[in-house]
Amino acid sequence: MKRLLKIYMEKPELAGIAFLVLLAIVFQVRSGGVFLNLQNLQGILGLLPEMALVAIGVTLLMICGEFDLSVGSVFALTPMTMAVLLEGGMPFIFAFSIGLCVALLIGFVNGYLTIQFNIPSFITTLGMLFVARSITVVISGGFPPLLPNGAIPKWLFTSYVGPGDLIRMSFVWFLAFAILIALLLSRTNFGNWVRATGGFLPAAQSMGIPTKRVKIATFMICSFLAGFAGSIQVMRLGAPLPSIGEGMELQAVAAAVIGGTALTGGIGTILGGIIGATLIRVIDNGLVLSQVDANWFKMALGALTVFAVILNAWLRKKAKSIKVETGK
Amino acid sequence: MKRLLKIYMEKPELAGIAFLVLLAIVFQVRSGGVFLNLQNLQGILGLLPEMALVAIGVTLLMICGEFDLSVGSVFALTPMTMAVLLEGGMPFIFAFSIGLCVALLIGFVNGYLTIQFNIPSFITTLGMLFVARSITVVISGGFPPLLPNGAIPKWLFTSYVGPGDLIRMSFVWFLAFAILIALLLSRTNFGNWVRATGGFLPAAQSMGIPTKRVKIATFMICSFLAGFAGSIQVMRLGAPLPSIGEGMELQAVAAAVIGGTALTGGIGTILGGIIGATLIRVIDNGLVLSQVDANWFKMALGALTVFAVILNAWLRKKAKSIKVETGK
Amino acid sequence: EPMNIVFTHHSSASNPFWQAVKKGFDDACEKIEANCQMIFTQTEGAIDQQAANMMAALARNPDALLTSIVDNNAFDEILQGAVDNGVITMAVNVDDTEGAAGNARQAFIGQGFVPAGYSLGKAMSEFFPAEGPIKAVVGISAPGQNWSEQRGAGVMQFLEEFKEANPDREVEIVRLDTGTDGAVVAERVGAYINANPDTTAYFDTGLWHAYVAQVLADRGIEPGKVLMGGFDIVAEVLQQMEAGYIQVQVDQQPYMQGFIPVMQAYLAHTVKLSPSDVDTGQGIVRAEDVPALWDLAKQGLR
Amino acid sequence: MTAPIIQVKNLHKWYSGVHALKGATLDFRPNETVGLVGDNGAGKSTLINILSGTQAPSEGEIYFEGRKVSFKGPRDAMDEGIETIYQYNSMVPTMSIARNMFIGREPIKYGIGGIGILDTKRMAEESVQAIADVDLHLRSPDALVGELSGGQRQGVAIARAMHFKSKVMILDEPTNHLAVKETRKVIGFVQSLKSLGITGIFISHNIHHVFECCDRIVAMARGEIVLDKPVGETNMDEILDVL
Amino acid sequence: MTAPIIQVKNLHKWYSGVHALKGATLDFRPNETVGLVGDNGAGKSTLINILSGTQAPSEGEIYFEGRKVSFKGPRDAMDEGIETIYQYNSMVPTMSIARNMFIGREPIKYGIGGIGILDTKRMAEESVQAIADVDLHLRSPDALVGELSGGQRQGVAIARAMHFKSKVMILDEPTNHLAVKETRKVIGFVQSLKSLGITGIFISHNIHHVFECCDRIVAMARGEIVLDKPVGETNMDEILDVL
Ligand SMILES: Nc1ncnc2c1ncn2[C@@H]1O[C@H](COP(=O)(O)OP(=O)(O)OP(=O)(O)O)[C@@H](O)[C@H]1O
Ligand SMILES: Nc1ncnc2c1ncn2[C@@H]1O[C@H](COP(=O)(O)OP(=O)(O)OP(=O)(O)O)[C@@H](O)[C@H]1O
Ligand SMILES: [Mg+2]
Ligand SMILES: [Mg+2]
Repeated sequence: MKRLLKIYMEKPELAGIAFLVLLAIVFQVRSGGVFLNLQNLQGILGLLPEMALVAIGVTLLMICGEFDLSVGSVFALTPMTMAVLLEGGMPFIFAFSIGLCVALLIGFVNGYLTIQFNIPSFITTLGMLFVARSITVVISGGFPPLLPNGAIPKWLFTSYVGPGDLIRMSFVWFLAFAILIALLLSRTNFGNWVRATGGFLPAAQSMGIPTKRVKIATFMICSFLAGFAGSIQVMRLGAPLPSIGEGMELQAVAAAVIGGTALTGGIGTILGGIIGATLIRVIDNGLVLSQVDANWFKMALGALTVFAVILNAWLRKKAKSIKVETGK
Repeated sequence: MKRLLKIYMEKPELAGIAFLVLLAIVFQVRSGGVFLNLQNLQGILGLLPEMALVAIGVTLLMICGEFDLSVGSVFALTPMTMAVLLEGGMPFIFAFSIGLCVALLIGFVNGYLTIQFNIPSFITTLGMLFVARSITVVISGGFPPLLPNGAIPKWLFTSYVGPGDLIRMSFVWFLAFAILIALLLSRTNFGNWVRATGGFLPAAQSMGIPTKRVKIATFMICSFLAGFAGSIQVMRLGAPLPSIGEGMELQAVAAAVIGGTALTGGIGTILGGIIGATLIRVIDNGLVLSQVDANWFKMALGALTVFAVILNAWLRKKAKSIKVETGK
Repeated sequence: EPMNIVFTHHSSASNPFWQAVKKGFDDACEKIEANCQMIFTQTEGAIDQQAANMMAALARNPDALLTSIVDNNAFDEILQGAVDNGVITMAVNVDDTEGAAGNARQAFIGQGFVPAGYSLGKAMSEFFPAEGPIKAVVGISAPGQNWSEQRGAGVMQFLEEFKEANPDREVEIVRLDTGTDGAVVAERVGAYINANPDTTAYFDTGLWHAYVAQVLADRGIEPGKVLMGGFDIVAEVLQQMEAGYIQVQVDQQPYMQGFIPVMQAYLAHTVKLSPSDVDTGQGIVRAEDVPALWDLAKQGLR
Repeated sequence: MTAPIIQVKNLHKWYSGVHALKGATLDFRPNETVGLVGDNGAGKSTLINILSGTQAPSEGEIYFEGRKVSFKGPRDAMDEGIETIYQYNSMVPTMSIARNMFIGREPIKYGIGGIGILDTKRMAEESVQAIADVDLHLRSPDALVGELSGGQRQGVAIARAMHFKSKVMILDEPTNHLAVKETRKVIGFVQSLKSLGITGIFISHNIHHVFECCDRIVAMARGEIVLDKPVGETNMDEILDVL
Repeated sequence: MTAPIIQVKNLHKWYSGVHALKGATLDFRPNETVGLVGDNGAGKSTLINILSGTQAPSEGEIYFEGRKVSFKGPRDAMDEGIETIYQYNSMVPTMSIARNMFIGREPIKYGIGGIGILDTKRMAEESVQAIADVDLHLRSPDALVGELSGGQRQGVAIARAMHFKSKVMILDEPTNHLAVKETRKVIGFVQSLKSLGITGIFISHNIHHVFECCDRIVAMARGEIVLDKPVGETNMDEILDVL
């Protein structure tokens, strides 16, 4: 029993879940029962996939020991590419594919520059943040194109499904990707390489892992997911604004860190990243429902975020001090 | 000769300077001789201290192995506190001091939370970014208070001085702080502790360095400099805007990294951070003067930033491959 | 010799409103064959960056400087210097709240933030239900940033007056930090309306209420149940106005704001006609105006 | 005499500002175990790092089984059959013992293009076995390497190399941190290389150990090879003399 | 018999899920050199880490010169006069040798409140001297520790400890990675502790070395102390037996 408790409490995701439950109770009370009603859950779950997909990619990349600050820009560029092509009359499937290829290409360039010149990915992707945003504005000519009516298979991406229309199709996609990437990380040799590369690069290299290719692949996955998430958002909102995703870079990293991913690489889980993203969205939503004044909103947001991580650290410390031999 | 060249080329700041010279030439030509004229240099040197002071603090903190994302918010909060107090009739010297104390306090809180709960400073200071910005807006009530006429000793902070009125007093302050902090880092035992703490924390701890106190002190220095820089900007503009310094967090880190500071801590110089900040300002200014189209502006900015770091990496690699025994 | 004209303002390149201004600006420049440059900031509302850009641009000694004056003090010294150097200097889009008295600029083309907010509130009040309580939500897109705070303040100023004028009605005003990301705004305001179904009207200080409309439509809430209004015209806004979710929109005719000052500068430069104030229109757009706007919007003219 | 399996010709290595290897020329014959000794900083690790592909030589050539080779990375060397225990840096502290054992050579079930599902059961079993083979007592293959004692960590590295034994086996100070029993195991393993038909390169500062398990002794000093003799033709005093 | 300088009573240490030290009780007498031996993972490093303040015990007491002490960090232990060479983690790779030598104890000119200008000249001179004292040949005190070979790094750690010798000297496997000559120097140094009036705790897996320079031998196994005898009353076989 004690032993189970200990093993359980040591998982960094757990603190996140505990905090989530705590917040849900507080917000449910403060909002007079609105927080957990169907419509609000619908709202949270409808938006979650977009943020969470980006967080998954960033988490994976951070486990591999690298940063990606350009996710926000890719989040805007991919659907913008798609929209411009759609407006030009291209069928959805091609336009969408080309958009995603652009995302992959950006991921590749990020990875290639970082590795080839051995420079910090912080800089490469910060540069890319500007470059990709600039391209987005340039190809849109400054004016967001309209998505032609009926050009998008809404049923495949944004329609409501499930009991009580609780979730959207985007949630299904998100689940699929989450499971896929989580399995990739924990059950395949590729995942092992990612973790080793981020955990201690010299060891990974000397054991013959193709660390360069692993990193580039991870950059590409991260970019791809950001592009996919951006496309879902644009399909849901119906309009590709060139400014979407601004400021997302820090949020995604925050989600990963809240979920227990180490900034230095090697440590973290996909589930953690998802929980981090969920926490950020729930805090945001709950604060709105609690009618926090505009000027104080950011304060509450900042304080709760820090508190989530403090709680996490505290719980793990407590768990560690339980004196049970776990046989590990 | 070869040996000198090698030692010289291995310094990370050098590449920055080389790139700076290169850029100056390019911009001078592209802008039709305007770039290096008195008025423009005045402009660059007038703005530089603000950005560079923040970069100095962030560089020092990064060498100590920590992040500060809240600098932009402190940059706004300190002068706002000062302005609100000035408006309330307090003499400048007290208002200014209290403003700086607020900055110190924020640095302390950043450091204390990070160390006490052993959480990443990325999160603590990201939370503080929101909290401090929120406080700024709250105390200003959303609208900038007026700086009472004559309340500020302009001659001490923002007046032009020097031959041809080339620099402002703020530049003198900046120089003083830069030299002070550079000496602190390279010539004192405190600097040794900072570098050791960031270089390899377990070793620093086991050799008896009070790493916690060193980190907190460094957080406070960083915050102080950000607050001071913000105050200078507000005195120059004459208006304490609650929104100044937004987005500064990434810029300051970028300046440090361009100047050769490692994201992992332990490596870097103050001069490097200053050169990084100068590069960022020069690129920005030069692109405006080169009349780059607005939509392409960010692209040029991003590309040049990345290029600066690539050049840096490349030069050092070349330097390393020069086969001379340096006796080190 | 072509004229050199520089336009600096406080917004970033991903803002469609300013892209329309840029179009007007560029078109006008082409007409008079001037050498023109519009300088955006990196982040939305960065006044310090705008000041830096202005200083850099002035180092080139342009013939005319056009700028938005979003703060009463920050640009005073710089603009005074420009005027002293004989640069034709005009405020566009936003002016010093003290007008000509507060600043050295020679003329103002556009409409201020506060009046714009005020007229939005006023236009919207025509749609208010005849009786019963009013619950109005003002979404401050960027707390602390001038453009957003002042527009919001204009709206609230009207609402306060409305409240005084109707002492028998219960008027509640709520300020929310809604953000500048369409998806986030939609989610936040959507959640709020969900929790407070008695909300009468939502005012956005930008154009993000168009996405709120999407969310409402999604939820099957019929148009008009929550009144909505905001600033600037883009395609989505027109769509939602047609759908009936948005009642009132303030349009300051960005194309005109880009075009007119160039012409004025041209006249001032060539024949020494001194620039004069131009009101680019109260610019209140209602559903019935939409069909006429579609074409213009597509061309980026409105 | 058989043809050498590895030939090293005039190998130089410059680190920035340091000339660490000054023209080393050396042959390793199949099935032979060479003891590499030398002062601290003599260049032993540098030499074997080049042989195992973790560092590129500044100058000079390497022949493997008569073919000229140039290793782009450790993978290339491994593919040729060179297995190395490094002095440092061969474990990822944030990963479990079982995962560390198989890093880069994970057994997979159903995979395509080299990527596939890990056979975790086999990994656990084989790593337990491999560790038991070096007489190490560890709690579980799921413990993190970062939480092991110095000797336990070294033991895992040895176990891994013994498990994946190959054509050539390079051991850079493998007995550091090891307790008496484990040290004996390692010596025994090096002695057994011959019967397994494996070429061995054994670096140690313990001359007794070197004499115990090597056929030939190579001594280095200041980046150069200063002595190269079969064990029978030299003795401890001569070695200690040249160092 | 003199009063013990350090008394350890019923010391326990739990790492998360591992009971690494199970009630160790032990005295160290002034001027005595104790050899600590034991299997890999026996808990030797854990014990001395607690004595040197880098880790906190989960249970148990430590008395120093009769006073009960509880070290909050390595600084506290240093202030009492306990100087330690750790098995790992005692050098900052990104800093120069001279700076590493004096980390945390920099000589300063004109300082206030403990902070002041470094006396770099003295640091360079003294570190050159200290390194020469262990027979190590290094290029310059300005070389980065991260660029040294394994043995050179260990040598610097030894040189530092010898330079700052104190009341109690703890050495955790100091001879690992060291070449023959340097190893002899270290053994000689440990032997000389007695004449300097310093108490020594020497951890090693080389029983010969332990017998050569210690007065008393303590053996540990699985977190417990299983043998504690003066050198004269035991022999190598007995020790090897209990391990
Ligand atoms: N990365 C590096 N940068 C600069 N110099 C280095 C680097 N690595 C090693 N050296 C230097 O190269 C020389 C040879 O080092 P090497 O590690 O090969 O020695 P070694 O013979 O293995 O010594 P040891 O027995 O101490 O392990 C040493 O003088 C060392 O300082
Ligand atoms: N940080 C840690 N977390 C969990 N367990 C640990 C940690 N450090 C050490 N241990 C465990 O504690 C036990 C004792 O380790 P310790 O380092 O004291 O052994 P040691 O006697 O020094 O061994 P060696 O001779 O190999 O250095 C080992 O089983 C080890 O796995
Ligand atoms: Mg070596
Ligand atoms: Mg140990």
